[in-house]
Amino acid sequence: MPRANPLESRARLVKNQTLGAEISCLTLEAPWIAGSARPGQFIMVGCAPSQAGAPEPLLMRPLAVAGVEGGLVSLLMAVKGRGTRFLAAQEPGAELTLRGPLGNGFSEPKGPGLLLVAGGLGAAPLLSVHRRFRKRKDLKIDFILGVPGKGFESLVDLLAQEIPDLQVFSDDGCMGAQGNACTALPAAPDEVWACGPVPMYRALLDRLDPGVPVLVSLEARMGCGYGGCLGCVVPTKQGNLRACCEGPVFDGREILWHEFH
Amino acid sequence: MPRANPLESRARLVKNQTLGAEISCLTLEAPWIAGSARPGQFIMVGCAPSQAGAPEPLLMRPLAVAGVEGGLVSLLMAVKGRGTRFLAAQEPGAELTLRGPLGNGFSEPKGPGLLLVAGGLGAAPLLSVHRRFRKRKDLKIDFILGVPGKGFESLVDLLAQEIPDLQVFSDDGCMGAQGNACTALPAAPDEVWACGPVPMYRALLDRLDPGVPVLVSLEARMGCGYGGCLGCVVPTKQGNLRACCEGPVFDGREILWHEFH
Amino acid sequence: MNSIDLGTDLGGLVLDSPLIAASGVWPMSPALWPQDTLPGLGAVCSKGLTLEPRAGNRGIRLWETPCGLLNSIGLQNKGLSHFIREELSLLLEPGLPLVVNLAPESPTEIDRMFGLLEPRSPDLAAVELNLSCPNVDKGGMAWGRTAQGVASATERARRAWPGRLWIKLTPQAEDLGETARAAQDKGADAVVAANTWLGLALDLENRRPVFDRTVAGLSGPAIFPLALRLVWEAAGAVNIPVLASGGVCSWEDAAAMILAGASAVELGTGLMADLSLPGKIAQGLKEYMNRQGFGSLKEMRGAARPSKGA
Amino acid sequence: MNSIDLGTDLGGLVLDSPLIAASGVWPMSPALWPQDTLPGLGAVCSKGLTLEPRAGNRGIRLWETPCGLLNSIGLQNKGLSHFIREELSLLLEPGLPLVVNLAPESPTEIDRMFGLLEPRSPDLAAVELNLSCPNVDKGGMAWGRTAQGVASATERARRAWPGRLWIKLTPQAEDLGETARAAQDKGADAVVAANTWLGLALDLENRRPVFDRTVAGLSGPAIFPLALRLVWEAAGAVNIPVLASGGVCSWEDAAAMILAGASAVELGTGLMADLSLPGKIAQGLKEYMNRQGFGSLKEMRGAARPSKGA
Ligand SMILES: Cc1cc2nc3c(=O)[nH]c(=O)nc-3n(C[C@H](O)[C@H](O)[C@H](O)COP(=O)(O)OP(=O)(O)OC[C@H]3O[C@@H](n4cnc5c(N)ncnc54)[C@H](O)[C@@H]3O)c2cc1C
Ligand SMILES: Cc1cc2nc3c(=O)[nH]c(=O)nc-3n(C[C@H](O)[C@H](O)[C@H](O)COP(=O)(O)OP(=O)(O)OC[C@H]3O[C@@H](n4cnc5c(N)ncnc54)[C@H](O)[C@@H]3O)c2cc1C
Ligand SMILES: Cc1cc2nc3c(=O)[nH]c(=O)nc-3n(C[C@H](O)[C@H](O)[C@H](O)COP(=O)(O)O)c2cc1C
Ligand SMILES: Cc1cc2nc3c(=O)[nH]c(=O)nc-3n(C[C@H](O)[C@H](O)[C@H](O)COP(=O)(O)O)c2cc1C
Ligand code: FES
Ligand code: FES
Repeated sequence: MPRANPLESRARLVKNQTLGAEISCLTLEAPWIAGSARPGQFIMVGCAPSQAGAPEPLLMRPLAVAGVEGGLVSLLMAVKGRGTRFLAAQEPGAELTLRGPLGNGFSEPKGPGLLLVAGGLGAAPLLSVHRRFRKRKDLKIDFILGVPGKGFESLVDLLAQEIPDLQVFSDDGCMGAQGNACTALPAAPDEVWACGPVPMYRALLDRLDPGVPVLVSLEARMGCGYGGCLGCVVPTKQGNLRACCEGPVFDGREILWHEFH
Repeated sequence: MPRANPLESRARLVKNQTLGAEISCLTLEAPWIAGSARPGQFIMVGCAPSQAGAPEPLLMRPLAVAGVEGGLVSLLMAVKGRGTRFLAAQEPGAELTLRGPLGNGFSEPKGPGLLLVAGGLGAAPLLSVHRRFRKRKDLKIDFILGVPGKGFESLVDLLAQEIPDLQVFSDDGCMGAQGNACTALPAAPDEVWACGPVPMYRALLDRLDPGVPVLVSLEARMGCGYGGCLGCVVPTKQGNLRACCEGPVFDGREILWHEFH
Repeated sequence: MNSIDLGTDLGGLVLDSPLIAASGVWPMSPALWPQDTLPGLGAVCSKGLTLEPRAGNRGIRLWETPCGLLNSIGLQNKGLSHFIREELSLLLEPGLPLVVNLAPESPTEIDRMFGLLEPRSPDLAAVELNLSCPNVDKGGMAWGRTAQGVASATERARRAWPGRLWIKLTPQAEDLGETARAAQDKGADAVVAANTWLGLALDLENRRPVFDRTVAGLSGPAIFPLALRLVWEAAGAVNIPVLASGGVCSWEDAAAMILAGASAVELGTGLMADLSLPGKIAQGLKEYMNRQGFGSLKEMRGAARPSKGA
Repeated sequence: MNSIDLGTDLGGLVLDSPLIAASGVWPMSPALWPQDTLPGLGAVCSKGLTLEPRAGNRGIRLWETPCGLLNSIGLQNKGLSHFIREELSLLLEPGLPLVVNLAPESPTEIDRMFGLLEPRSPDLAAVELNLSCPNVDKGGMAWGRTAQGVASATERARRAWPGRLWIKLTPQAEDLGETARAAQDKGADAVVAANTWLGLALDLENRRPVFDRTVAGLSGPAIFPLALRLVWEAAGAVNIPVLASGGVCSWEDAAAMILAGASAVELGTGLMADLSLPGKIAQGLKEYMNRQGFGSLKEMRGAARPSKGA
């Protein structure tokens, strides 16, 4: 009755591509994840050097699956603190511990339209949505990406290559139009899936018609990733729910935003 | 009045040569150490990955200076636990933190004869003695090296290349003669400098005439390396003395061996 | 060597392995159990349960520290009745011995909670009475700090509960040996040494404590040497089995706990960092016991203590 | 920004920097002082001194743990008279304020030691009375565990000593706030929170404790969240200055200690791992203060406490 497959295993880093100073695209050989991950699911990545001894940093880092191809899994990662700095410094051939796939992920789009709204690295899970569903004839996907500005050029390029009609906004206008991901929302999208910072979600929910379904992918500090520690909970109308099990994708209108740290 | 030079600095690893599975020869660019280190002195080497965060492992590892050449310092290191494993895995170009030179080191040999007795990696400081004094015309240096056997071939080769009359003993007889460093001690050497495991020191002191001066280089767990923590003391007839300041080189007859752990 | 038996006898309760998933780190639904973790595990503990449902604490609940983890979960759970009705049978299905961790908030809650659980007592390996949670206002650590507090809570639980009763102690006790003895004197079947250590983290940018309740509980490898000392003290103070909890993340850590006198070893934060930890520890322990000539855990237990060792 | 002043006022004693080399990690002869460490340091503490010379403990004295260090030095020192005669003047020469750490073994030794030191009182920044060494049989931690013990030792010291008197507390106190208050009530000028945490290590191959005295004191980053909590408690309990000691190894750690209420920060194990730590912390603190708009350490001190903060 326990989960059928092993959750955790070592995986070889196949490629580590630098997208500007503070963003990396990691490609890992992890067939057990690639074979089953749904868009919006994530994995935990170990960031402690493998020399025996105490793991430091102790906790694995949650990162969204940005794409799968054959047995390969790709991640789009901002370099923030010591865990992501460690990962960004790894060279191809290095072995990392991966746990996953984790979380609920997005469901099937209802169609006929799907609007994806990404803020910064929130592009990662939405890219995997786009990659999965772009070929569906009965679905029209729009993708809006908002970025702060300088430093995000390569990320924007990477997405623009795959997504011809990508709409880009930047705070300073240096890429795409000036503004943010919510500057030019369509009047009445059929459905919105979003990933980005909390202020983006609030703006989104403010501006959209209350009837439009909005799914958001939330970031919370995680301990285990598999539903054991209750460290990752998000305040919702249904109570405190685990971002690693009941999430990270939630109905945006169910979140108690004023309680969300 | 404090020590004149900085003790600690980052140094670039220039070469990391594998001598069998469990021994490495590290060459580091550390002019401030190379310029002043005496044979028998040692350095402390940081073994924590440099990603910001808590240092783990916490303590630096003491390693004898095995040689200096220009601004380069070389170390001969057995891979034991997590610190030395980390060091052995570093690639040229890596930066390591070095502290030193530390300890008293050997004094000037009195001559005319000097017998060096090394057990295993105890060869490291004695190699630097040999390198320093081999050209002195008034000094006849003999070098006995005892090794356990398999795995030490490359170390023996490295020493034999530099020291034509090196006398090698191995426990199983697979290199040199069968026996250990004390198997064939000369009758009455003028002076003996030794570095190796404690049982070797005890055998040495047992077998040598009580009139022969014997200096030994001792290994003790170290915290600071600069005389602050008193973690490294060795029981001697003069009381507990710091291996990092009053040692690591001691008069072998002054050590209270039965109290030495 | 794989023939070495890791079975451990906890005062009549025999587990196949001394390794137990600690309270608060293991999903309450077997559908979520990572199968990586099962080989090597001898039992699992439930999340700390209260009489009434609890939403747990607000704000940040986890904070990483050097080799450690601060947590302030605050006993989020759906309440004991819901547990008995909806979760207990499911948790028993996989067949792993189940320990239920109870965190009453008052003396009368002790009576009521054990009363509710009593009919299921034959199904449970033990109840672990949590007198040590640092993250709640009522109950928890307040009891565990003094021998008197532990004595009164244990006595009350003992009267209400026919099954095995373990007392989970707190490192914040004035004297751990005393609290362990108090538990033993009042009829506990085992003590668990111990829960998390009270710590603090500050948010430098916002100049305030990271956690809503200011303090939080420290776990993980950082506390291992401290927890080992507590196990040493507890095992010196009582004759009932001592279970170790604190920072174990390698077979060496587990071996040290057993040599210090532990009959079983709980794995908490270590599991978060490595799902295959139980299997690795079991393997490492067997190899170690083989090298050292220990025929059983019983022989190994306490072997580093002066009374028993060389 | 480098104009930001890191000066701190410890009840009338003004130090250029709040960073102090903690007792027991700094050479007793300035000839051995690593100059890397001096920039940023506001004062240095002597090794713990006893009335009679002490050889210190036998056997292994240091043991590395996850992000931590266990030590059992056992107050090796040449005795207070030798210190006064041979070492004190040398230690004063470089001009850094000097704190003398005293570890009496009995009440009468308190009188005698402060008596011996009294003539030199004008030369010393303070005496740090060590009621917290875990590595000796007499004195040390035994006093520090209870408020009563701290009160009686402090009272006796206060009578004998005209200079500044700091009391170094132990984490093994039943209640740190109480011991801090006891020190304040009996006239201490400051408290130091705190010394090392009691831990244990076992030698698996030889099945015995690593340390001759079984237990040892844990220091280093592992204990930082615990030490920060103690500083928080102490600063909430007393009005006299609180000095922080425990696990500081970055400017962030030092900043957290000050935000929690510390007036100065001692660096122990952190120095062993990084000689340039004081300089790095000083720089990091200045940049932080600048970003946050703190004009002085005094403004910053305690700013994360509810009474003072936003
Ligand atoms: C479900 C999920 C998916 C994510 N997907 C991506 C992604 O695809 N690309 C990407 O760049 N980032 C993603 N993040 C954010 C990413 O996990 C953090 O940036 C990362 O953990 C920071 O670790 P660090 O060691 O660099 O920072 P540190 O500040 O050193 O981390 C300290 C601790 O805080 C946690 N933490 C810090 N920031 C965050 C955060 N924003 N969210 C969650 N935990 C945090 C860390 O995991 C760690 O436990 C995701 C987060 C979640 C929860
Ligand atoms: C003055 C001196 C010079 C030395 N020179 C050399 C040398 O040239 N080549 C060489 O191979 N080895 C040398 N050693 C021994 C070397 O320091 C240890 O092998 C090394 O510290 C082991 O570290 P680890 O992390 O691999 O092992 P771990 O077991 O993980 O180390 C844990 C802790 O114990 C300490 N430790 C473990 N073994 C020893 C030991 N034998 N001596 C001192 N501390 C120890 C470590 O420094 C560390 O603090 C020297 C030791 C000293 C004191
Ligand atoms: C996230 C988390 C939640 C916990 N919840 C509980 C709990 O509900 N009841 C309890 O008795 N202990 C709880 N604990 C304490 C653990 O069971 C364990 O005793 C402690 O963490 C020390 O062990 P470790 O270092 O192996 O984690 C929790 C610990 C963590 C980290
Ligand atoms: C090797 C060593 C020796 C110590 N000696 C003393 C001492 O003599 N007197 C004392 O009061 N504290 C002593 N301490 C405690 C430190 O001063 C400090 O309070 C403690 O280590 C915690 O701080 P840290 O984590 O910064 O090291 C010693 C600590 C270490 C590691
Ligand atoms: S991260 Fe542990 S329950 Fe979600
Ligand atoms: S290692 Fe600190 S005094 Fe020698």
